[in-house]
Amino acid sequence: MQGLWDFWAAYRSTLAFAIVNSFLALSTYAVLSAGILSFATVTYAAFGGFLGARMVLATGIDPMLTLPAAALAGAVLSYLVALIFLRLESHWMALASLALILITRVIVINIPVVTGGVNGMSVPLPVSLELLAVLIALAALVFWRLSVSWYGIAAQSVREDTAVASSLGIAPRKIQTIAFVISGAVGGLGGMLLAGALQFISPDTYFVNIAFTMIAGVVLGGSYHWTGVIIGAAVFTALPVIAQAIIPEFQDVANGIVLLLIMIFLPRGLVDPRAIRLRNKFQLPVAQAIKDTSSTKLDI
Amino acid sequence: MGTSVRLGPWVFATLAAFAFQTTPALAQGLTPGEYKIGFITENTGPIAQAGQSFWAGAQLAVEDIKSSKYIGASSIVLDPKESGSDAARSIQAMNQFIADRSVIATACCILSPVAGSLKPVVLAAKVPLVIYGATAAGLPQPPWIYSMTILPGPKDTATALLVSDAIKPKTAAYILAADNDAFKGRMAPTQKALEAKGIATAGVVSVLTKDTDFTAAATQAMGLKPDVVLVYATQQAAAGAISALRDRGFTKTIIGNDVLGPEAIYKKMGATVVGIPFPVGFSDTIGVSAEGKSFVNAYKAKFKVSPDSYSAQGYQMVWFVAQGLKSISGTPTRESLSAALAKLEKFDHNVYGGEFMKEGQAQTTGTIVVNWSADGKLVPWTAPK
Amino acid sequence: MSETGLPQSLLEISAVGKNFGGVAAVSELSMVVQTGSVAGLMGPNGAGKTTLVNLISGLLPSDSGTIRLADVEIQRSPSHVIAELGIARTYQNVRLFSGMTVLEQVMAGCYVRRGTSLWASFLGLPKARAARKAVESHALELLDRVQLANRAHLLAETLSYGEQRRVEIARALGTSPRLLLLDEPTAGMNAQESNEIGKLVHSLRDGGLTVLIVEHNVQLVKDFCDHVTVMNFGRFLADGTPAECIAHPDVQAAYFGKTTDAERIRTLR
Amino acid sequence: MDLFFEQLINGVALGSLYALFGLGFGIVFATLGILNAAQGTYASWAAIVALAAAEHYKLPFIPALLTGVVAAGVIALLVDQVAFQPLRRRGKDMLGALITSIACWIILDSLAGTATGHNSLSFPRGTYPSTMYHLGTIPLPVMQIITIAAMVAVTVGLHVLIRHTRFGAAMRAVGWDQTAASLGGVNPRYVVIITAFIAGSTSGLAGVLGGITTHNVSFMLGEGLMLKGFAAVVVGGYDDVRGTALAGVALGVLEVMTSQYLSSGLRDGITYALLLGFLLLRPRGLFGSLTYSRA
Repeated sequence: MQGLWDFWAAYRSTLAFAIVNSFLALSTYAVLSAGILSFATVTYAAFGGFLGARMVLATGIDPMLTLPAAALAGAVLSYLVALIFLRLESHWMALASLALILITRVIVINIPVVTGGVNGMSVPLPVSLELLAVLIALAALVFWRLSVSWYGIAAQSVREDTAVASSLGIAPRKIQTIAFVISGAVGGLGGMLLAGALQFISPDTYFVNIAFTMIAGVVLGGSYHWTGVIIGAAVFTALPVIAQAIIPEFQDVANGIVLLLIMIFLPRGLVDPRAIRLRNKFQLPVAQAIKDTSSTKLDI
Repeated sequence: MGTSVRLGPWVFATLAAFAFQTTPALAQGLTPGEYKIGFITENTGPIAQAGQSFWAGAQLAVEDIKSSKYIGASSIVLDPKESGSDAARSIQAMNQFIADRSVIATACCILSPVAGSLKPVVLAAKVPLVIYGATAAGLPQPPWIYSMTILPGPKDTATALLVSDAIKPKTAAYILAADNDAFKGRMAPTQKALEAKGIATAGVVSVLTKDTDFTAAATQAMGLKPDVVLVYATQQAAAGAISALRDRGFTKTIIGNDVLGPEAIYKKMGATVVGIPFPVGFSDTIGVSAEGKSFVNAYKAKFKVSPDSYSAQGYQMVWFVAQGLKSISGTPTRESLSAALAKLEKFDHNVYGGEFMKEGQAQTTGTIVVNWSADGKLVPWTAPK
Repeated sequence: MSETGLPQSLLEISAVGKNFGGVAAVSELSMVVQTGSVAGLMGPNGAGKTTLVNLISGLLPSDSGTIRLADVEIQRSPSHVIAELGIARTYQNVRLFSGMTVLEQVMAGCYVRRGTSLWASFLGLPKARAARKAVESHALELLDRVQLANRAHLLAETLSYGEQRRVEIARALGTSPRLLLLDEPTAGMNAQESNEIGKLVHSLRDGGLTVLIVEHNVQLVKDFCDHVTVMNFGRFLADGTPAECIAHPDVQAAYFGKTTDAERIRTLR
Repeated sequence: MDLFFEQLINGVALGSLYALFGLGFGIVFATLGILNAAQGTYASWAAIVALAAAEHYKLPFIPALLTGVVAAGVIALLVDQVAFQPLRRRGKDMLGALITSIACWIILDSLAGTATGHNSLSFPRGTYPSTMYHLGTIPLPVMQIITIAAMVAVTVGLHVLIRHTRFGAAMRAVGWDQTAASLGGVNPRYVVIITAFIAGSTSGLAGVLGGITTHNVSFMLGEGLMLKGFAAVVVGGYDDVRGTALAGVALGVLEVMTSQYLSSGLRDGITYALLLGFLLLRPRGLFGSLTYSRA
């Protein structure tokens, strides 16, 4: 038992960071599932993280309250971003969101009263593994509900073919705005949790490196189903730790190679609902198959 | 072999009694064994070059302690985990050390934000942490957190005053890494001290640690027409700024800081760094104590390159933990080691000469102002005629 | 106003124009579609038929002229508003949603008539669940009308070409439209399959739906259209009953070339 | 006033580096439709190889420079064939290529770190021309002249290649639609390979010149050029090389003037704000052409 307990204690923080990364990956997935590639999650995370930490430090309220506040802040910010960015074509949206991250870091450095500026700031929000587990379960429930509800069908339609979705009465701009708000809320919350896990945040915490980690996690896990996203984020967090155990000096190279291989051989990611359904097609019960072929006479 | 069976129980009783009788004699010393330090390395990433110096110094210290039998038959072993100067990976590494029962103490951090991240983790887990490189004030917190970093602040001010007494400049310009809190903190007292001596501040030119081109900053500094330029920036930015100044024909005095110490800087900058004065906590050639000399020779033998102040700090860090272990009787625990470390004032083994511990922060007396000579040696700085 | 109280003409297009760069895909075109009728739109390739359908459905903004659906101007409205007003369409080359089953395709069509708010559906309130069940059974009915009920749970993209066209029609019907635009529904189908599409269109018309078919299949137009309009080079050429239009000399020339050209070729030989 | 002109020249020289790098990045984006996160490592590796050529093999300046540039072209070729070609067979998907380019960025970056022993090396004194000319009282290092001249030459060369040669037409055809281009008799594989090589070597040239003038041969070199080159491409319009070049130089001058007359804290902020402004108000950039897409 002792060995097991040590192993668990040793890799608790890796699990904690895997859950935090899942929130950021889900935020990226929220807009990706409506057909938008955007790195803006980093900006919501920074906004949520710094705002939440400063609220606790300044007003001394119960840190638990900062979680909904960070989510709300992220949602409001993403709504504004949606108003400006949704006019853009797809790959311009990706480039604009990349520029947004670069600007976020400059802003964070230049408002030390809120963000502690260059020195960064400590975050008095204790983030226990139990809290993270509850929150990720909640997020999973939300994304499950979203995928099975009318929003899910509308979002998938907009993603697969925006013009056709619009000709069916699905307003793409409205659906994508909802997607942004969800992405903002989850991103803001993710940013706050990251701050809690790190206990100390600086301008470099929310920068391009986590943007690429999130996108890689989402695509690795499969950007067509929310479960894939969580698995992708977890795998991408664990990769450096595993690589470090095997070949410490070349662990970064190992990360890159694994990501490259997965992208080439599993382009639609680890969890691909379409492939699963394709497989189901060939397991039609024999009786059903016979019935199909016999009843093709057409009665008008 | 029948007889041994009958004797079995009786012989066993006497042996046990004899064994029991002797152990107390050994009790007052440290129980022999291998004591593991969890060492968070920064051998990759932006400041890997400094990270490698710290790591080399620490490895050498483990060998010296074993060969000199400083803690009897015991020895220290280092368990490295790479963090690449990234806070998230450092926290994961620290948690892995905390979970490992055989880790008695831990060591980390060159960047202050990373040290800030680890502080609450270490305090909650109650394991001693010795910081070997982060310079931000307020990090040490006995009995759990100590810092062996030689605080560069006071040395910078002393050097600036010493050099300005010699060359009597009227105005001074500063090149500052605006996105690095440590250097902003170090420049302020020096600027105040120089202004107190009537040396006006011609201006402060800000650069960023991630910059690659410093021609514009050098032109801006030279535009202020200063008599002396002081450079407060990380290693790469400082090297870039100084090269740019010399390339554009600035011949007056430039004052650097400890980042110019490592030999790799001379290899990289060559002639542009010759003659530039800067303070150094440890020098392998100048004012070296006996222990310092043996450290230098052992380091050169093992790593084929001469040590800098970073390797010396890594070296002293391990000796500090060893000295704490030496003062414990019986098997040390994290709690007993932290209590022992808290009581340490003077150092038995010291390569800087005159180092002492105050409230968990290592202090050194005296400042050695050196500069690189044309043939790549560190020589004491002398005022140009 | 016909006795059914519905306006005599459901769709009025007057002087509509659209050009891409210098090319006038549609210019000065006017036509009317009677309520409850099956109107045909014919013309050689490149006549601007699909562009006109794109203008009506709002996929493309028109440059000039007005389009009125039951006296409501729609030429400037976005396509999702036009769809809510009751115009549904299919596409020249089938555009189904990849990764979705046949039933999900039709459910996407029923989105605009889902009967609950997104919020209620997300929360899974009993009212929303009931409305969802109703829409699902309605969708299965639609699939039954196009004889695809037994394919409901298969990936739409794995179906045969003909079947996919019928899924697209079922999906369009999901929006419970007043006007259905069919863009070459029988392209690539054999006579027997085309005939079934024709019968389906007639059964929809009998249910009160107005249909505009863009079609090359002269046989289908003759058998199933009440009225036909012919376009050429983006302009109005002729209109009337199918028989009148097919016999019309200009239409013949547009499709088979002028007799004078025919003679000239003979002389060249 | 001398200070203004001095800084202007510094700005143009710095901007030439951004422009040169942006040209390579822009071609890949325009022709191959890929937002290549690994482009920065081509510059770092070009500098590393050039340094090795100059230091170990004692090659004079020009041959060492060319070695670095060719090396960057070859690396770009390898990355294209290993990371982008498999995806290209499955149809144009920017997201997939972006991720594999991130993977290559991680690999090449850490290898560059190991190659330079994680510290920032610089070209030894004698290996590059360092005479200092004077324009009136303004010091003008020869390296700045070389950088500006290289940028102008490459821009003109690329413009002529793309706009006025058969191969240029083939590149643009592949950029619009690969399958259509191959139907038109263009061998897309051949065009893709040559384009990747040209793009890699152009960014590589920026890397070598950057490595020399900033005394910083390390993996950090590529990252610095990458962000600014990306801004130059977007602001200048990605399908016109002249736009990228002018925007690159303008960004360099803007950056130098901001830190001289305003504050260097805002310097990067202004560059990225300009980038975001262009993306929102004029996504096709200053000189880019409007792209028609039929419904």
